[in-house]
Amino acid sequence: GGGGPQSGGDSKLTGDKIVLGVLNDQSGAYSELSGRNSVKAVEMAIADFKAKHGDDAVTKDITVETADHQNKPDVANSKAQEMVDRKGVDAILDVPTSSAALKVADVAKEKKKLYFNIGAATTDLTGKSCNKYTFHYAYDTYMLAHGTGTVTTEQVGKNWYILYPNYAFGQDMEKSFTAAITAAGGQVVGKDGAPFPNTSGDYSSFLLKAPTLNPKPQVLGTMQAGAELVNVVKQYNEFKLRDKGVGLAVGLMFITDIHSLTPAALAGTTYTDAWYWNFDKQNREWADRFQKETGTRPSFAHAANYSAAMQYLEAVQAAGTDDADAVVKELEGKEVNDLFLRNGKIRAEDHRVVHDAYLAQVKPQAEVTEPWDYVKILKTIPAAEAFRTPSPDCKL
Amino acid sequence: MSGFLQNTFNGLVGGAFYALLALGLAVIFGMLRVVNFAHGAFYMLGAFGAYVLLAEAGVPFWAALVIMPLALGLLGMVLERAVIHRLTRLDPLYNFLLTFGLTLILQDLVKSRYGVQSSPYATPTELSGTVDFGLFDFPTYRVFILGFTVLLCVAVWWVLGRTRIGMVVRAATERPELTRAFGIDVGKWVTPVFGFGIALAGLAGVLAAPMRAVNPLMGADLIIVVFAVVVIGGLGSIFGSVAAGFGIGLIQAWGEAYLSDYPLVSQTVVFVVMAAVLLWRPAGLFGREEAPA
Amino acid sequence: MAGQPILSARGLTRDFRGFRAVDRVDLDVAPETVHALVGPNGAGKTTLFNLLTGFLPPSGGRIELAGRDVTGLPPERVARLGVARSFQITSLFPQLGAREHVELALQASSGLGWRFWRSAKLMRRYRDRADELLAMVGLADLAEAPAEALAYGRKRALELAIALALDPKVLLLDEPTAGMGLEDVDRTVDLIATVRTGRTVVMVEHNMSVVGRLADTVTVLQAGKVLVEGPYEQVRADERVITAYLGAADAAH
Amino acid sequence: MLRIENLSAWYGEAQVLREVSLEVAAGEVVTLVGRNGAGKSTLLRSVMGLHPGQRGAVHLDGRDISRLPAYRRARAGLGWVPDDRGAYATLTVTENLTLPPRVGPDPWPLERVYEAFPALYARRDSAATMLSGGEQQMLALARVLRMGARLLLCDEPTEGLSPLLVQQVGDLLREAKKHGVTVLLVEQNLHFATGVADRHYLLAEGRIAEAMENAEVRSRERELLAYLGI
Amino acid sequence: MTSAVETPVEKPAPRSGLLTVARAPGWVRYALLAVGLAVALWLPNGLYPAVAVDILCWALFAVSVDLLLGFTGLMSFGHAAFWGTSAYLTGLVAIHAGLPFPAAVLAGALGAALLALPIGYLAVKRTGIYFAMVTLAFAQMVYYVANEWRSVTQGENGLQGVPREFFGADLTDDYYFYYAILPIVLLGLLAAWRIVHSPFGRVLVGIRDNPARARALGYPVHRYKLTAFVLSGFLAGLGGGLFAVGHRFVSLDVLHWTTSGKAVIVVVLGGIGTLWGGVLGAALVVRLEDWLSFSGFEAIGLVTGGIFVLVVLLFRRGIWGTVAHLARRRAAMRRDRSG
Ligand SMILES: Nc1ncnc2c1ncn2[C@@H]1O[C@H](COP(=O)(O)OP(=O)(O)OP(=O)(O)O)[C@@H](O)[C@H]1O
Ligand SMILES: Nc1ncnc2c1ncn2[C@@H]1O[C@H](COP(=O)(O)OP(=O)(O)OP(=O)(O)O)[C@@H](O)[C@H]1O
Ligand SMILES: [Mg+2]
Ligand SMILES: [Mg+2]
Repeated sequence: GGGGPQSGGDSKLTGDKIVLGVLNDQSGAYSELSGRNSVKAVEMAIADFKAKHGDDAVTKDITVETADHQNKPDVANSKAQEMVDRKGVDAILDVPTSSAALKVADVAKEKKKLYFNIGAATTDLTGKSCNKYTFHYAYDTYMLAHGTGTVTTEQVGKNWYILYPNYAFGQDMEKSFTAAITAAGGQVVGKDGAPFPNTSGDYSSFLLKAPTLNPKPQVLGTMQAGAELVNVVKQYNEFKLRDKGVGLAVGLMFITDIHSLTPAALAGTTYTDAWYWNFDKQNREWADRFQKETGTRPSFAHAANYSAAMQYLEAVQAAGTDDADAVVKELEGKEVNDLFLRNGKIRAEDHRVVHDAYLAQVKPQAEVTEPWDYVKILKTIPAAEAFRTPSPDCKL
Repeated sequence: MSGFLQNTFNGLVGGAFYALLALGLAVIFGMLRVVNFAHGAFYMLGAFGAYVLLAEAGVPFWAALVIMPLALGLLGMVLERAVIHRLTRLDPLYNFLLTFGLTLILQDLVKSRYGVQSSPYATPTELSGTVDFGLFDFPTYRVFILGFTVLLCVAVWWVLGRTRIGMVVRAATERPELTRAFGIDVGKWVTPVFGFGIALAGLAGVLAAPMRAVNPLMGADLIIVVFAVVVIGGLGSIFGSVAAGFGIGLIQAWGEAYLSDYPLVSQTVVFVVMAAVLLWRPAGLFGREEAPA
Repeated sequence: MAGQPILSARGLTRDFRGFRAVDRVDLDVAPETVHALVGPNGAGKTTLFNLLTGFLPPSGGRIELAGRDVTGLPPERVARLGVARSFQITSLFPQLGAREHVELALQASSGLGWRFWRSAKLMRRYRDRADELLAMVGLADLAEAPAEALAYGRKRALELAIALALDPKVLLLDEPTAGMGLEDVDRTVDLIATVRTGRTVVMVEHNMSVVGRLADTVTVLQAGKVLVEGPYEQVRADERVITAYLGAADAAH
Repeated sequence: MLRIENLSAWYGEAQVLREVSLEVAAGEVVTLVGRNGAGKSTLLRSVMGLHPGQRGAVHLDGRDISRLPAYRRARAGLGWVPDDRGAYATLTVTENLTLPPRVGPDPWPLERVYEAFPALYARRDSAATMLSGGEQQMLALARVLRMGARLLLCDEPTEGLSPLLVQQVGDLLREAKKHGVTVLLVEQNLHFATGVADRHYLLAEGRIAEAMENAEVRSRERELLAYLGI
Repeated sequence: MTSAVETPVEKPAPRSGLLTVARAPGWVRYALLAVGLAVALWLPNGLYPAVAVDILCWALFAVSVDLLLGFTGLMSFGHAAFWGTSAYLTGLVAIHAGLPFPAAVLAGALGAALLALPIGYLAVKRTGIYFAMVTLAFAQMVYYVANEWRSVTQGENGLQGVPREFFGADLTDDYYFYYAILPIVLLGLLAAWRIVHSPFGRVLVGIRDNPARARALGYPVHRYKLTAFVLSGFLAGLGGGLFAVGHRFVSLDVLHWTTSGKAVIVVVLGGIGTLWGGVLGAALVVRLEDWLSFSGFEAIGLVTGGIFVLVVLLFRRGIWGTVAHLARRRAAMRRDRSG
């Protein structure tokens, strides 16, 4: 046959079942912070949903499909299409890496299937590339920059030197940070775009330059991510910049990064987090369950996947159908409080899901009392402030 | 001025890694006519091994600096015996392909065991300070890397170029059958040389561990730059590879420091230099005329 | 030695990292003659060949082919100007058959080699001529054999066939009879005697009886320089040639 | 000293040597003549242990060496002058000479080698493949003399040499013989062969067709030349 | 200096010999052709159409690599440069000029061929393993340029929304798109076949086996190699352009060195110097990757790397090469018995 989904007849649900598709990186740079454990998180959500609604549930048959997109947009593209066409997926979840995320947004729009992006940071998902079926769930560059930039300027130092990887994400972060810093009364005394990808892994020329700037920066803001972040931090310590009076703020950091660098290497560093497992009792309890399932502590991406799956199922339940347009209508404007979304709201204008965010600081090694409990939360940034206002670029 | 000197110093340190990797590549190539694509993967294994030793057995940096090259050298020897060896009579391209496949395998093995996250590795405390050079100060660890690498390169160059061992090994690899007919047990030599080249890559990896992110992909893109370096220096030439390694390190560091508005420059400068060398001296700056391949 | 030389060198020099292999050689090859180059091993004969055929660029001096300056031209250009050569150390296409070698050589001058949009069947037009040439050098029954399976002497013969296929004005042969059995030597000498009509042949040869039977002019090189030049009988008797090259006791060989 | 029994050799499916048996006594110079492709080089390679597809026995000093790897055979005193001269591109002339270990009681010192071959001395620091064809031939011969091999397997050592040098090679071989070196020589040049050898074997189509004393060859030279040229 | 490189100094005989041009009897060839065509026509009915489209594109890519590797003796480890450049060009032309997709693909392929000119000019100065490294390095340079030239390529976000314009026809369904590109792909394969079996192809084989000899015959070796390189670049570009339209999108991955490596795996698996082996290899590798990514098996590199190692160690002729070899052996045996 010529492809295309088969219709399930008169049932309200196509094929009388719901299929959730987790499409993410299961072998590359983001596999630990999300990866296959996000599939576990989604399975937990299904179990909880069934436990909660019992026989009232829309259908008994709720399953999860998953695929590895290897952080490659072309793979993401074909996997997303295959998920919809061949596996009957009703909603796609996660999709880290901005390029892949944007590509899948196209697929969602074309195939009219829901798409909850969790892993990607680009604000384009709620800007010029937004569409009716795409929801941006967990975080974005604005949230990261705004929180860290504002609070660090107020509390640590006004003069910044910004080092960013010279590509869309990095440039985006640099602009957002600069805006946040200036708005908070600070100034950026220097900024440099480092090559991306940086094959040599060397940042020494930038790090050597930082303390010699005039006026001398009090904060080095690094926008590097993943392995590049690790390189910057290692070399930051090697050149003893903290001793020279230059503190460190990080644009994008995951708990897994702290784990690999060790808290000792990062003590005192500030960054913005979307969710923290040891923040309160509710988080902690869920984190304990999660650890039983997976053997590790959850990152915010795991919690967000759980939450997104749950919200989708609730919406289908409420709409009584898995018809995408009906579910979208159900979701738009909804206000939520759950494990992940605190004071959450699914904005109808641009499908940005807003919620409280947190300014976190890495504890000194001495204060780390249990594995993975690496940070203290300095401040909760209220949902209304944490995210940008809907962009005029977005026309759903 | 002090800024310039600092950047120069940094370039040499960065170049030291290129030089060590290029040296291993050149040694293996010179002796076996094998271009070892997996060299970057062994560099990664060196760094990773150091991390695993530290994290799981508490073995410190200094011990790792000895253990890892030895262990990897041994692994290299096993590999040579088990697979590389079978291809010696064939076009060297087959070994290039084989080691390419090996690279994918090694990377994925490490990845599936330890994940892709970077692993922590601290600078050894003895070297964690800075050295005061009057005009500027510089991390002790970097000074150590530079001194250590230069010494090592000189030693290797001397052994291969000036001693009987070097001579036998060169002969054995150029025409193994003939050399056997002259009473030399060729098999005895090839394997250790391969192991030695791999050990050099492992050594570079251990040296990199405290400075750079330790993860399964750390050698993947690096190796391509190193290929360009050896093309520039002349693959057959030990001296050329090392010199080109330091040279490219310097050019990159200067480019990064003074042309930081043009990141493309520092990324591609090595390839531009390579193109120029190909135009001007196809055999590489220090290369002999190409052995007919 | 009438007329203008077809191939001439003036002050031709070649250095290898400070070692001078060919040293200001002046050479004039008269058209339609057989010109032999002899000299002790290492005198620079092969190097001179490489210079004349463009395989090595000279360090100094000038080469003219029929009055035209060809100094520094790449080998394929020199070849297409009508200079064919054989190699001292056999150089063939190991996996191609003997006939395919000759066909490839016959095709070289036609420009057919660029037709990537035409069928290779076009090359069949050369088959008859190729078989003829193979028969001439005694390889008729080995036309299909891949070159790598030929014994050394056969390879030398194939070299010759290829060179002839180019139908050159000037044929440069580097030790055409080396490694051949006696009968093959005779056959080769006869062959060269046949093909020389209308051609110029320059050859390097250690076998003095071959030189004696074929050469009109003999140039003796020593240490990169021209030692003596003249007709065979005269050169043979030259005191300097005997000490430097022939040796006092050399008999009929 | 060398005894070959029923040696057969193949290239793939093609049989090149057919049950060859021959003997070389200590101190003798024996030539192997035959037309192109008769299998002469293959025979020498088989004796050296370099030819994979072979069957039969090779005895050196009464000891069966047919199972030894090539390098052990060399150590037992075999010296090979290959037909392609076997010069190393990555080694200088001096290194080419000093590479092989000494394997016999009377290895030539380097000085003596250079005295005998001044042309090599002049090029001592060049890569060996940069030498002219003839110089490479000298190098190959000089190399086995320096090893002090007791039995030389020379594959057309005069090919491409100038007449003067051919005489010198003849002198060298005679000189070597005087010192008790045994030689198995492959030659096309009958004239040269009779000048140095004691006995001759004629190899035709992979078989020993005839064995002759030197005097016999001289007297039958014309006939043999014709035979070789068939 | 260039000419000195090929001075006929002591040259060891080539040590392996990649295969020579294979010849099968006529009826076998026609039968194979018929089967091949039938499979090509049926493919999207048996496979997910998007996967089938990928197979077609990769088949062209593999054949272009084999044209160099198998028939000119040059292993390009940087062919992603042409595949990818064409993908970007095709995408840009399709987006900005709104041309029908075959025209955009043609433009992309021509662009790739143009890029092959300078890269080839430099690369053919070296042979063997050096050639592989040089092409690899240049391809990496192209990758960096595309990466930095964000205003045009959209950097790592990729070029989104490449249209499948074809005179208003609706080709959004991959099933129909497959049949739309099939003729183009077949034309490309036919071109490769013609090149290999042309007088030009014969010269290439000669050059592959002994460049110095070829020069002495009067063949300008560098120019022949360069021509082959450019032709190969064009074919790779054809595949890359179709790939871009097929995915309606271009990402930096099309230029990454792993893409070049994958192309070589495909060829080696199919059989070096067999041409059609590349098509077979493409089908297998693309299908396998598709299957793996849904299988939950995380270490894809382990599988592709493993294939590489196994093929190189045990199976050097590749699939097509092995089959052809066995067939030839049997034919020879039968001839022996009857003769
Ligand atoms: N590598 C090979 N593959 C197949 N056949 C070969 C090979 N080498 C040699 N032969 C064949 O083996 C036979 C003997 O070859 P060999 O080299 O021993 O002869 P030869 O007597 O030394 O001849 P020549 O005087 O030309 O050196 C020849 O017919 C040749 O064609
Ligand atoms: N590529 C090279 N590099 C360095 N030296 C070289 C090179 N080619 C030749 N020579 C040297 O130049 C000299 C002349 O060599 P050539 O090959 O021309 O000698 P020839 O006269 O042909 O000798 P033969 O009769 O032995 O073949 C030799 O001493 C040789 O070592
Ligand atoms: Mg010569
Ligand atoms: Mg022989």
